Amino acid sequence: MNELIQLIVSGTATGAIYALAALGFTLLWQASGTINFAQGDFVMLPAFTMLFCMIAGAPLWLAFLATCVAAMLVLGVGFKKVIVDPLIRHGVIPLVIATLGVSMALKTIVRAGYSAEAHQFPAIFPAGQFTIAGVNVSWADLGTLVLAAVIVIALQTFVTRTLTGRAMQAVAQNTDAARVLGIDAKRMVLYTFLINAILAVVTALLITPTYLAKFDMGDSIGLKAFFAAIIGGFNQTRGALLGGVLIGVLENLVGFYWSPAYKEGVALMLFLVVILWRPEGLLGKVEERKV
Amino acid sequence: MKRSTRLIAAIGFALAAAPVFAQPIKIAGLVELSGTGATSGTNFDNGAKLAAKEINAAGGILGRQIDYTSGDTQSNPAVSKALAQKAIDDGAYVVMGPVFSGSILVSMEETRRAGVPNFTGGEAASITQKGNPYIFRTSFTQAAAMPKVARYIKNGLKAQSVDIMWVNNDFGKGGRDMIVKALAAEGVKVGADISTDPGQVDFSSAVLKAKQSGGDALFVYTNEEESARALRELRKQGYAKPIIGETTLTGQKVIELAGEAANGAIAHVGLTADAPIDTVRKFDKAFQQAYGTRSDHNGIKGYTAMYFIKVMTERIGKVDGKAFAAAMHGAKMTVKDNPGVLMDVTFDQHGDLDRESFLTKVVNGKQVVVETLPPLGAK
Amino acid sequence: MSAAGPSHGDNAGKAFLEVREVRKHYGAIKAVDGVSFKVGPGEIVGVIGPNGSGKTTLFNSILGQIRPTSGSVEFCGEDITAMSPLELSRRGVGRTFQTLQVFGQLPVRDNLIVAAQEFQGSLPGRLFAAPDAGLGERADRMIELFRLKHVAQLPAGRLSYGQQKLIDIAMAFMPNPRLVLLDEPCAGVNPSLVDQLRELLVELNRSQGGSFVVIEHNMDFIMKLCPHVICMVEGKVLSEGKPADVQANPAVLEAYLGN
Amino acid sequence: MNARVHLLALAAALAALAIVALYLKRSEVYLLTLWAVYVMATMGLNLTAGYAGQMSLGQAAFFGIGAYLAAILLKLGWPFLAVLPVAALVCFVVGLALGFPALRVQHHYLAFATLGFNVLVYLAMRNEEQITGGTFGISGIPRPTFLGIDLGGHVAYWYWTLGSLVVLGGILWWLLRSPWGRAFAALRDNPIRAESLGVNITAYTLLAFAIGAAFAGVGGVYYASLVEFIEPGPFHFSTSLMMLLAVIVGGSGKFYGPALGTAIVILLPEFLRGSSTPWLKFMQVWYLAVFGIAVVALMIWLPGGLLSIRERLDRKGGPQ
Repeated sequence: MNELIQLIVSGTATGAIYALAALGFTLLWQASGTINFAQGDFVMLPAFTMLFCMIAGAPLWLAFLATCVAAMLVLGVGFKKVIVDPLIRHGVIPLVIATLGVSMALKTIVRAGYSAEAHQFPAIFPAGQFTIAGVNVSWADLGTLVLAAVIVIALQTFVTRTLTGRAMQAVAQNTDAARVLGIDAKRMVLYTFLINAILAVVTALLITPTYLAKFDMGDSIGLKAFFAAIIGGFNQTRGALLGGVLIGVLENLVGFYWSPAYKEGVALMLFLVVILWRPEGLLGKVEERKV
Repeated sequence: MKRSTRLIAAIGFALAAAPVFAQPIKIAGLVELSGTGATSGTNFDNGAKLAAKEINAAGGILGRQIDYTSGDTQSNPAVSKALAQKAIDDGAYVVMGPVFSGSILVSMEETRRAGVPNFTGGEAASITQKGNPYIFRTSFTQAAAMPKVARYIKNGLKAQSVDIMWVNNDFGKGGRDMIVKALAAEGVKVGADISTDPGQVDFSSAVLKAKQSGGDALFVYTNEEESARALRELRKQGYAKPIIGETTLTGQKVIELAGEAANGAIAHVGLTADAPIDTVRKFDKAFQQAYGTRSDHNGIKGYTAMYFIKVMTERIGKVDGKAFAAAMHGAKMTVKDNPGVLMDVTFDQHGDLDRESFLTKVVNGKQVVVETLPPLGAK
Repeated sequence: MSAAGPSHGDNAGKAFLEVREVRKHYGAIKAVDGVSFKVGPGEIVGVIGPNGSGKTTLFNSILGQIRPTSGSVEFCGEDITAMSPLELSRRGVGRTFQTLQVFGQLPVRDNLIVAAQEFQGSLPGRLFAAPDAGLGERADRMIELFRLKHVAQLPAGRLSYGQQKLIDIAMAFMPNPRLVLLDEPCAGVNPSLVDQLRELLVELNRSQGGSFVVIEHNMDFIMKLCPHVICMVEGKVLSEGKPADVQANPAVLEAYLGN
Repeated sequence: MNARVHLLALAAALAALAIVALYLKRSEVYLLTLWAVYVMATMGLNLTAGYAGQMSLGQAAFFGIGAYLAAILLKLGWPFLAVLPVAALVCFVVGLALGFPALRVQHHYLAFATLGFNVLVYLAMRNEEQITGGTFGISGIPRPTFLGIDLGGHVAYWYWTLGSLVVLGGILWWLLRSPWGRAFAALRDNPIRAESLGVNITAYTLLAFAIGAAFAGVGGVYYASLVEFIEPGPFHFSTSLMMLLAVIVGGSGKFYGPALGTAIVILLPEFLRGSSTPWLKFMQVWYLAVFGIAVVALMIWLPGGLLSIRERLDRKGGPQ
């Protein structure tokens, strides 16, 4: 029984990281119809940026802040202006293909320009664990959970309580109507890209200590983010959270009780079950067919 | 002999040799510069390059320079095969690599067909069991290494049962099969048998499984990055029993990636830059100077293989692949005569090699050799 | 099923559409709120009404594009409510869309052929059929009728808006439908071509014998084309009858002006 | 281009490909054959994605299924020509089966479903050791004989593959000219309109998907016999991505698009590898970065792929 709880706790922590990446994913989709195949590489790039800052002598917190700024410029504004804006009018597919290209380019740039090897990344939480009611919980898992929760709550507060946040929501739900109401839709979409960039940096901060900084570290996280988003419901922010945590926990359970060999397939199997049973995702809303 | 005749002979020799001087010896590297084998391949390649540079600086082989070119197999067997064909088309004298067993198993068919000697970094037992007369190892096979590990687990650690965590690729699966056999021979029980994925990042359930199983020790047999991640997770979950590995576990890259968590890990290694041997120390220094990092065992494989080529070619006195391969079987090379081979080594009829090996332990973020084990054939 | 296909004129006499109390509500918004009307065989019915009065939503509800909240639609004595567009097409119900809907990368002639080929033979049979599925002549006649001959081999997406609109309409008539619902056929068409388009529709009505329901804002067009007109306002039928009568109805006038 | 010029050009190109093999080195012929084998798979993907507009990210899985079937059956002594229809049929049926759940969701989810399918197939190849040989793969796959001619030699196998590619191309050409081809295009250009005109979009989506899969399965058979060894690596989903990019870069929905795109993806990097010119050497390392950026640029300026450049120029100068 204790091991079950332990698996669920550590699975939730891993899932929370998936959820953060998936969250950015759904935000982009809602606001601009962008499916970003480079989402995983958007986590990899900040990991290396932080690494460079630290090699240059900056402490982790400074490296993190500097990377946030850089990410907002490159992965937020740059990505939107250079790739999304010119392509979005062609429809979803060309943009998906372009992000595939971006993913390939980013990986190669890091690999050829810096290193093909994995690099160590400092952990932000102490090693070791504590025991509570017979269940061992590691400090890292607890820290990850708390930090992810703080980010999600902060984001939720921003979206529901502030004027800008509500305007962003309005744009996500109905761009035309929002425009009629005098909301600067373009600016709101840009904000979404900025938030996605910051989420990517936070994900990198949490995940790189275990994944290690490597040019292809984004492949796995990107894929999980996809499936988390779809499982939860592409058009629902809460869906991404649920999807991420579900995948994290189930992966752990499958890895332990069945076979670690099929652990990587968990997200997919969950996805297949969900789309057969509820094509709109667990928390998703049915979208009317548009003519 | 009169002075004049000697002079004429010398000039004559020089003239005759001149075109040969101009013709470098082509040696082709098929190495994993990208993909899952990037760390191994890059090290192997760097080792080979370093040796080629040294040999060339010292006058080359039989007076001819080495022209070493390496191609990236992308850790992909089909590409390895293509590169092997290309190397043969380009007239390579010897082919080096690939390191990954899955790749070498494909590409060695090409070198065999063409009769080109092929050194590999692969450790899977099956490589030399196919009766290929052109394939030679640069390190121990798993079949040779695992019994040493099993013996240590039984006698050194006094463990009754051991859990096994291995990576599910040709390397890990091969090693797992060998250690299970070797442990059975020693009468040690195998507890949890935990397979993990190449490139796996999350080891929490794997480690928990090992913890629950309650074996006296854990044998970890995965590639470098995965070893580091496993060690980190073991530390995170507070695993307190001995952790043993073979070759990779206490490697330079693993220590660098795992940091603190690597402390205390024990491994049997066939080759290590930390070996308490003068030639190895010299190599270690030269490698660091050239590349800024320390070499792992794959770097030593590439380095020594290049010297094997030099030694054997000079021994047969000509650049002839078939004669080279024939002479390699049963060959013995000593450090005394050829410091470049780093350690005394003998090759058997299958192309497997034998030499001393080491028991190492990570202490304060450094690999320390705690014991030198004699060659298997020297018992 | 495919052998039945749409009618080919012979059973046109039975074509009959009855819409009963159709409603489509989006939460509190009542886009269509209890609309009923009938279309007789060979009849042309016009639907007018200010923007947002629910005309297109009504069309989509009849045509299975969206599921009506309540009400029923009957065609030739069969209940076709919420039937998929595919099933409807097989019963001889065709349509055009308010926005342009052609197959942009296909040549014009192929646009027309594809519009009717699925009613020829079976699905596997079509793999082995002649490339034009035996519809080449028919397509050429339609191209002739719509005066598209000079562009017949060009990809439809590269033509002008008006030309694409004509292709769109021609496609709807390719399979000889028993009933066609046209959503704003004149929108975006050069005013000089409007009369020509009307004549075309009259000609098609005469030669094919199908019934039409036409949504249109161009009053002149609808008054001349349709013997029977329905005026919708705020999801309800406000007035119905001969064009002149509907036009003269003060409530209709008010609805338009008040908007 | 009228039909006769087209046929002549095609014949000339094929003749050139056939003759050049006599003068090329062994490794170069191997690469050419590898190219032809991949073209078989990308040709099928072009039907699915280019002609019918259904984005599939699982082509490598079908390629792999074909290859593993071939490896197992050929080693059992089946004749090559008997393996081909089996591989095609199995992939066709699996394609249909996978299409059903994917169709329940909105169009672009098909991409994710196929991607996930690829991950699962890859895991199965690696873990179901009794059948697939696990990570050790299957070696010693024989090459076929045809009418008593041994096709084991590299040039003979190249002719065999090239000939088969031409036959497959012919089948695809005929398929595209049939009413099915037109229905696929209608499905791609405007599924809603197509449905209202009686086009059974469910059936055609599944068909486009399954036929594309069958082509990949056939390609896989040739692959297994070419490399004579298979293991799961080449059937990873990253291969699917490369295949899709090859189709799109070459020109999706263009008959020769996959041939060109696959050449860029498979042959060009090898050409660079062999070069010693400094800037080309630079490209060896940075190839995928340049390729990735080129894909983005292509999507922005030439979304129809390289082979659409003529149309694009026409349009700029044309009436519209």
